[in-house]
Amino acid sequence: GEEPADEANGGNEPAASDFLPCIVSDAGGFDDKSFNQLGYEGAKQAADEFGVELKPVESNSENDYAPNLESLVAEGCDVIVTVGFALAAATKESAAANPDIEYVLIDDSADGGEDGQTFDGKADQPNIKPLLYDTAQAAFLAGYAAADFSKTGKIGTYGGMPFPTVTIFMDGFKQGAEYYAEEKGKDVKVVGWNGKDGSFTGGFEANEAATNTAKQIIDQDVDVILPVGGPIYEGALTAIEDSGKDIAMIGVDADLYETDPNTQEVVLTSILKGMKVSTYEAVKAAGEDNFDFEPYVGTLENDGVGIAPFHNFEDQVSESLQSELDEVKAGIIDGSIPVTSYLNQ
Amino acid sequence: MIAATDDAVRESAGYLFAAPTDFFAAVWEAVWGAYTALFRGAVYNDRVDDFATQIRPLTETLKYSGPLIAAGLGVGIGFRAGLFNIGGRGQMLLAGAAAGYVGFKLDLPMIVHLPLAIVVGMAVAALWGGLAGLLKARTGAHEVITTIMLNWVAYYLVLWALKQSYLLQTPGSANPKSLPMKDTAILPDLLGDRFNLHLGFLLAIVAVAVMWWVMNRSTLGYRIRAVGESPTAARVAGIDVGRTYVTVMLIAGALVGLAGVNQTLGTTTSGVTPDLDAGIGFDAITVALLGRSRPLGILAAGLLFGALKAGGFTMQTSENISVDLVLVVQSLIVLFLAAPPLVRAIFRLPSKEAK
Amino acid sequence: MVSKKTPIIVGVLTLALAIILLRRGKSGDTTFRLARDSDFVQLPDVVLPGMVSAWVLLIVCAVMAGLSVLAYTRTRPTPAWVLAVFAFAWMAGFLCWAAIGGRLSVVSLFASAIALAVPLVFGALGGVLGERAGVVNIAIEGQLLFGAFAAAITASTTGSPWAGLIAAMVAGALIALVLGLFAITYYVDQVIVGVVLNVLVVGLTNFFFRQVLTPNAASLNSPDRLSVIPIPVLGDIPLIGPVLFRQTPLVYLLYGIVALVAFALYRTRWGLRVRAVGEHPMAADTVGIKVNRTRYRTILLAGAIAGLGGAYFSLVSVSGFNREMTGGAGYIALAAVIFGKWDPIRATLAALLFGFASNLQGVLKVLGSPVPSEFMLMLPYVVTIFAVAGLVGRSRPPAADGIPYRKE
Amino acid sequence: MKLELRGITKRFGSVVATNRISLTVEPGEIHCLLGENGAGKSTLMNVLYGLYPADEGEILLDGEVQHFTGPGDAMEAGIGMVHQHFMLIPVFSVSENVMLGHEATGFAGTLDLAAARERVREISERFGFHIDPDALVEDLPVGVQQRVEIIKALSRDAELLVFDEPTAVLTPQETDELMEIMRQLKEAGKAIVFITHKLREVRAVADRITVIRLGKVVGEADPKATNAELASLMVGRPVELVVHKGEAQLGEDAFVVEDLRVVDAAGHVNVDDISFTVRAGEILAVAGVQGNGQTELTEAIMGLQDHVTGSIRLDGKELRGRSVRKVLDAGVGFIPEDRQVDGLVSSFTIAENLMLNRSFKSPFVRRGAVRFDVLREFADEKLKEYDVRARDIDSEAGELSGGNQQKVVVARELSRDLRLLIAAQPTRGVDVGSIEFIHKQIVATRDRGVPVLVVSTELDEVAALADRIMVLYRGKIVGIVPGDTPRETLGLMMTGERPKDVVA
Ligand SMILES: Nc1ncnc2c1ncn2[C@@H]1O[C@H](COP(=O)(O)OP(=O)(O)OP(=O)(O)O)[C@@H](O)[C@H]1O
Ligand SMILES: Nc1ncnc2c1ncn2[C@@H]1O[C@H](COP(=O)(O)OP(=O)(O)OP(=O)(O)O)[C@@H](O)[C@H]1O
Ligand SMILES: [Mg+2]
Ligand SMILES: [Mg+2]
Repeated sequence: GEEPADEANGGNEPAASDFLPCIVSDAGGFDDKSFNQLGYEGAKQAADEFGVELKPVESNSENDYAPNLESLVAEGCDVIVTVGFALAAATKESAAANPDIEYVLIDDSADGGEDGQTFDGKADQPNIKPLLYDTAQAAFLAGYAAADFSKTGKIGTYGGMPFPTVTIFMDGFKQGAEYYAEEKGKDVKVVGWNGKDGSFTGGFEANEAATNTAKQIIDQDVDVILPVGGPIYEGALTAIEDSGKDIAMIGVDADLYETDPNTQEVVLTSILKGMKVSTYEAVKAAGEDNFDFEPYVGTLENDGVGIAPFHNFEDQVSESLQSELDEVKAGIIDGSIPVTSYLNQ
Repeated sequence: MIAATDDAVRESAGYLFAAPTDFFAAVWEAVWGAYTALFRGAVYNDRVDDFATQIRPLTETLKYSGPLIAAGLGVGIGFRAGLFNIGGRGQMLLAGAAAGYVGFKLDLPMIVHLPLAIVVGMAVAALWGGLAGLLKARTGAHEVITTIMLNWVAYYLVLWALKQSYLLQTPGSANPKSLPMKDTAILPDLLGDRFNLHLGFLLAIVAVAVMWWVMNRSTLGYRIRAVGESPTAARVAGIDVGRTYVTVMLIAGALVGLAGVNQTLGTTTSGVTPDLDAGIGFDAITVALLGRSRPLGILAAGLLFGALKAGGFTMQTSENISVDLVLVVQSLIVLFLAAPPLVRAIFRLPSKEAK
Repeated sequence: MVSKKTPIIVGVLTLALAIILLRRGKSGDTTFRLARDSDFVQLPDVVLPGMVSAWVLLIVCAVMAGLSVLAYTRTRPTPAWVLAVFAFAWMAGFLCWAAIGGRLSVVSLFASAIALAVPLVFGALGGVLGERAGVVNIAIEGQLLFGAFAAAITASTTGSPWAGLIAAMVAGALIALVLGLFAITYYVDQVIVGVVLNVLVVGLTNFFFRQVLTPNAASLNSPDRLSVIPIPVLGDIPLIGPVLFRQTPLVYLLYGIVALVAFALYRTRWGLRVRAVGEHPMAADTVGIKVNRTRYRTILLAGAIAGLGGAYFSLVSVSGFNREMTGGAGYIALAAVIFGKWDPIRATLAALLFGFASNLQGVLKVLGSPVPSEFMLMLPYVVTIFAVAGLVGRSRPPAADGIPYRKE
Repeated sequence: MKLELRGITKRFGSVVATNRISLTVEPGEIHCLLGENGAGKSTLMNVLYGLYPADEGEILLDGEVQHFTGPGDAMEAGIGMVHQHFMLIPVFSVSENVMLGHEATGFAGTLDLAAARERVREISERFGFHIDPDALVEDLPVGVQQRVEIIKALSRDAELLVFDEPTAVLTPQETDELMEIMRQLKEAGKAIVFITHKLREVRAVADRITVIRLGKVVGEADPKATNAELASLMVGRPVELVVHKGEAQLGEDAFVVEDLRVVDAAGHVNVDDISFTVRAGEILAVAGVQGNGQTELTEAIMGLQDHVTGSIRLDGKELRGRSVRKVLDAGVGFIPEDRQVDGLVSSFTIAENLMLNRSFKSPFVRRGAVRFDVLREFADEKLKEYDVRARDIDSEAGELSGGNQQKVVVARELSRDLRLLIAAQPTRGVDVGSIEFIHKQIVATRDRGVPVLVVSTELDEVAALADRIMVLYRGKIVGIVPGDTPRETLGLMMTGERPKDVVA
C-alpha cells in the first residue's frame, strides 16, 4: 500500500477534469491487505491517470453502507466502486435511485432479483458492473504446485472466517492437490479444509489466533500452508519462523512477495485475484465514457486470476512443475479439468 | 478551507515525530472545523435550498438514534438493577436474526407480519439476556463474563445459521446473507419515501415512555431500583433478588432486541448479516451511562449519538476527515460531556490568567 | 452445606463422554507426540489404541464421579485430587478418541495454550491491579491496542524489540493516565471513560496506521520479533521444558510479573495500601493514606502491564501492527479478572483456561472434528460460561470498585 | 495534650452541621459530648480529625493553631479516633487493619506482619482484650471490631483520643471494660473525647460534659447531674427515661418456635434446637452477647436463612420454608439490626423507604403502579408522628443521622397491620429522646395484642421492655426468666452459666 501517502497534497489542487470516481469500503477498511485495499489501489491508479481526485469513504459497520453511498451521490460521484458482497444490497438500492451513476461492485453479482431468488446471470440494476473472480481456478493451480512441492505429502490451509470469498480459495486448493494426487498416484493430504468446513481463526486480525492456527496445522507435518484472509498470513509467517522447519507459504489476492517483502523467504507463490487491475479498468472505462455493464468474471482464461511466479523457490520446485501447471491451466480453461466453486455450482 | 486543515493534519502526521505539536494543533483545528460538518450532517443542511433536504440530516439523526435509544434503555435498566449488560451485541444479533427469519420466511398480511416479526425478535433477545440473568440468579455467575461470552456464542450461532439454507441463508447463494425482508415486515417510513426515518424511531420513543413509567411509577421499577441500590435491604424487604435479576435481564434483552429488530426490519432491510449489530450494542453502554440510566437521559444521549453518527458521514465525505478521526472526535465529545468540571476547568483557565 | 454442583457436573461430563464413545466409535490408533523435533530430549511418540484407551480413561472418570457422589452423601466436598484425576482422565480420554488416526502434539497443546493466554494474562493483571485499587478498567482493550501500536513503531524505529516493550508500557500507562484524569480527578463514571477510551484508541491507531504506518511500513512497522529464547537446562526438561521454558522473553517476563504482582499485592506495604484503597477508601484515608494518589499510581502500573500485553500482539504473535489487531482480547481479559475473583493468580488461571479452550478448539478442528467450525469457535466462550456458572459461582469485587472517592 | 476548638462551623449544602462550636479538652480529662441524633457531634470530630475542612474556626493543640489537610496530619499531631461507623477493612485481618498507614516493613517493602501481630498482642494484653491478630475483621462480632478500632488508635500512641459512640454495639460487660480502659488512658495523661447516648456511661466516666443541640453548644452539664437532667438538657424537653408499661394482657400462644436449628453455609450450627413461645400481648426479650445466634434466629424466622429445620408457627400457620415475602405477608414486622445494610436503601427517599416491604400490595400499590399520592401523604404523617428530623420526605435516607434512620425503619414496621413484631437492636445508636419514643411504640404494639420479640444486647433496654427474657448462649437457650430478673443474674447467664435460683 503506497497510495495513501501521496494523497497529502490532493486536496488543494483543482481537479484536472470534472470526472469524480469514488469508492466505498466494507467494514474492513482500505488497509485490510485484501479486497478493499486492492480495489482502492486500482481505483486510485485510474484516478491518478486522469489527474483527478478519488473520493474514498470507509464504512465502520453495515449501517454505514447506505448513508455512505448516499453522501457520495450527494457529492456528485460519476462512478462508485463498492467493495464486497456486504455492500450488494446497498449498491442495488443506490443504483436504482441513481440511474445516471455507474457502479462497480466487487465480489458480488448483484443478482437475485427483487425476491433475492431470481438469478438471471445479470446484475439486478442495469448500471451496476459486478466484478467477480473465480479464484478457485487459480487456487487449483496453487494446490497442484503445493502438492508437488510438498515432501511430507501434507499441505494445509486455514481461513479467517468461513465466508465464500475465503473458502473459494480453500476449495480450489484442495481440488488442485487432489487432482495432483490422482494424476501422480501419490498420497497427498490436505489439512484444514475438507471441502465443506475447516480451520478458521475466527476473524481477520493478525493475532495469536492466526499464529496458533498455523502452528496447529504445521504440527500435522504440513510443509506448505495457505492462509486465506487479509493479514492473517502474518500469523503463518510467525508460525513458520518458530517451527524452525522449511515450510512454504502461499499468498492470496496479490503477490505477497511484492507486497510484503518480509515474506520473500517463504512464499512459494501467491494466488492472484486481479481486483486491482479490473477495478482500475472499470474506473478507467467509466472515465473514458465507454463503461459496460457486463458482469466481469476473472478467470484463468482472461488473466483475472492466476498464480504468481515462484520467485525464490524457482530452483526448488521440480523442473517439470511449470510446464505441468501450464497444461493444467489450459485444461481448466478448455473445461477438460473441472474446478467447482460457489460461482459455478 | 476545512479540507485544507485536514490535509494539514495529514501532512503534519507525516512528520509527527519531528514536530508533534504541529500535528496536534492541526488535529485540533480539523476537529474544530469538523463541527460545522457534523452539524450540517446531523441537524440542518444550510447548503441546499429546499426545506426537505435541509432538514433531512435531522431525520437521519433520528433514524440512527432509534436503535441507540432502545439498546441504551436495555443497558440502562441493567445498570439500575446493578447489572452490567455488555451483551448488547449478542442480544441484537439474535433479535435481528429471529425477526429477519420471520420477516423473509413468512407470508402474512402486514398487520400480523410486522408485529409478529418484532415480537419474535424481541422475545429471542429477551431469552438470551434472561439466560445471563438466570445464570447470575442461580449460580452467581457474573453477568459481565456471561454476557461477553454470550456475545461470541450468538455471533457464531448467527454465522452458522447464515450458512444453513433451511435457516437464514439465501437459497442458491453462498454468501452469509439472508433474503431481504418482505414488504409486509418492513417498518414503514414515517415521513414518506424521501426520508429514511422509519417506525423504529417511534418504537424507541414508545420504549422510552414505557420505561419511564416502569422505572418511576411502577412497583416493578421500584423493586428493580431497590435491588440495584441495596440488594441486602431488598431481600429483607421480601423482594426476590434473583427473580428480579432474571426479570431485568429479560426486559433488557427485549429492549436491546428492539434495537436489533430495528436494524433488520428498518434500517437495513436487505437481509440478515452477521454484522447487523453495527457496534450499537457497545455504543449503548456509553449511551446508557451518559444518560445516567434514566429513560429521558438515555433519550437525550441517544439523540446525541445519533447526531454524531449521522454527522460522521458528512464529516468523512465532504470534509475528507477519515472515518477513524470521526471516531476520535466522537469519543472526545463524549468524554468532555461526561466531565463538566473538566470543561469548566479548561474554560476557566483563560479567565484566571486574565486576572 | 456442601454444594451438589460438583458431583452433578462430574457425573454429567462422564455420561457425555460415554455417549460420545458409544455413539461415535472409531477405530485406529492415536499418536501422542511428547516432544518437538527441535527438542533436546526426544521422547518417543506414544501410540495408543484409541478406543480402548478412551474406555479405560472413561472408567477412571466414572470411579472419580462415584467418589464425588460418595463425598457428597457424607456431606463433604469432593477432594481436590479426585477432581484433578477426573479432569485429567476426562481430557485424556476425550483426546484419545478425538485424535484417533491423527497426531496430537502434547507439547503444543499446552505451549500454545500459554501463548494464546499471554496477552490475556497481561491484560487481566492490569485489570486486577486497577480494580483492587477501586478503579474499574474497561479500557484494557485500549491499553492492549495502544501498547501493540507503540511497541511496533518503537521497535521498528529503534531496531530493538526491548525498546518496543518499554514503549508499550508507556503507552498503556498513558491510557491509564487519561482514565485516571477523568475517573479519579473528575469523578466521571469509570465505565464510560473505559468504553470511550477503547473507541478513542481504535480511532487513533487506525488513523495513524493508515496515514503513517502503511506508507512507511518498512521503517515504522517492521519490528524485529522477540524470538523464542530457550532457557538453558530448564528448557531441556522433557515435556515441561518445551511447554514452559521455550518461549519468548515476554512470556518469561510474564511469569515474573505474575509472581511479583501476586507477592506485592498480598505481602508488601504497597499491596496492603492498594487493597485498602479499593476496599474502603474512607478507612484508608482515616489512617493517612492518600487515596487518589495511590489509585493513580496503581492504575499507571496496571496500564503499563496491560500495555506489555499489547506488545505481545505486534512483537511476538506477528511482527508489526495491524488495525484493531487485539480483536476483543481486552474484554476477555476483563472477564478473566472477574472469573479470577480479582486475584492475580486466579485471573492468570482463568486466562489460561480460556487459552487452553481456544487452542483445543483449533486442534480438534485440525484433527477433523465433525462439528461445524462455528460451533468449534464457540468452544472457549462456552467453556468459560460453564466454568463460571459451575465452579466459580459468586464472586465479590473489591468493595469500593468503581466508586470515585470524594470526601464530602 | 490540650485541645481547643474555636468557633468551628461546618456546612453541608444548606445544613449547618456545626455552628461556631468551641470546646476545650485538657490532658487527663474525659470530656463527654452529649446531643441528640444529628446534633453535629460526629461532624465536629471529623473536622478535628482532618476528614472535613472547617468552613470557619480553628483547631489548637497545646495552643498552636493546626492546619490539617487530611487525617494523616491529624494523626501525625497525635490525634486518634474511633469512628462511629467503623473504619475497618472487612477483608483484612486484625493485624493488617492495625498496621495500615504505618506499616512496619522488611526487605523490599515486604510487610512485617509479625511485628504487627506483636503490637496487637501487646496492646490487647495491656487492656485485657482477647483478640486473634490473624482473624479477618469481617468474621468478628461487632464488639470485637470495636476493640480493633481502639487498638488501631492506641497503636499510634495518640495523645488525644476521640471515641465516637463506641458503646453502641457493646455488651454491658464490654462497655464496662471500655470504661475501664478509658480511665486507664486518662490516668496515662491522655485527653479523651467521648460521645455516647447512654447517660449511665456519661455519669460513670465523664469529667466534663458539653451538650450540643442543633449544631450549637447549649451548655455544660455537671457529671453529677441526674439522668433526667442530662436527658432534658440534651433534648430540650423533659424525657421519661423509663417507659411506663402496664401489666401485659396475655392472649393465647400466638408465636411458637419448636426445635429450631439453623446451620450456615460452612456447616456451623448457629441456632441449636431452640423452642419458645411468645403469647399475644407479650414482649419476649432475647438477651445475650452479640454473636450467640440472635441474628440467625431472627433471620430464620424471616425466611432469610437457607438451612433451617424445626418449626416456626404464627397463629397456627407454619412460617418455616416460606419466602421472605410470604412471611411479611403473614403480618410479621421486622426491624433488622443493621439498618444501613438491611433496613434501608440509603439512596432512596424517606418516602420510598417507607414502602420498602410493601411493594406488592395496597395501600401503596394499585395494579402494578406505585400510588405516590397515598405514599406521600403517609410519609408526611409518619415524619411528624415519629419526629424524624429531616428536611422533608424527599430527603435521602442516607443523609439522615443514625437515630433518624432508625425512626424511619420503626415507623415503617409499626405502621403495618402486624401479627408479630421482631425488633432487633431497635434503639442502637439512638438518642434518649428517640429511645423513649421507640420504646413507647413497642409497648403500644404489645398492648394491641401483638406478640413481640425484642433482641437486644442492651440490658437497660431488655429491662425496660421485657415481660419475659430469654438468654441465648452459643445458639442455645440458657434460660427463660421473668422480666424483672436482676442485671447481675442476666449478666451471668449471658456467659452461659445458669444460676440455680433461676426458674425457667
Ligand atoms: N418476591 C418477589 N420479588 C420480586 N419480584 C416478585 C416477587 N414475587 C413476585 N414478583 C414479581 O411480581 C410479578 C407478579 O408475580 P405474581 O403473580 O407471583 O404476584 P402475585 O400475584 O402478587 O403473588 P402471589 O400470586 O404469589 O400472591 C411478577 O413479575 C413477579 O416476577
Ligand atoms: N456527609 C454529609 N453530607 C450532608 N449532610 C451531612 C453529612 N454528614 C452529616 N450531615 C448532616 O449534619 C448533621 C449532623 O450530623 P452528625 O453525623 O454530626 O450528627 P451526630 O450528632 O453525630 O448524630 P448521631 O448521634 O446520630 O451520630 C445532620 O443533620 C446530618 O444529616
Ligand atoms: Mg454521630
Ligand atoms: Mg400470583
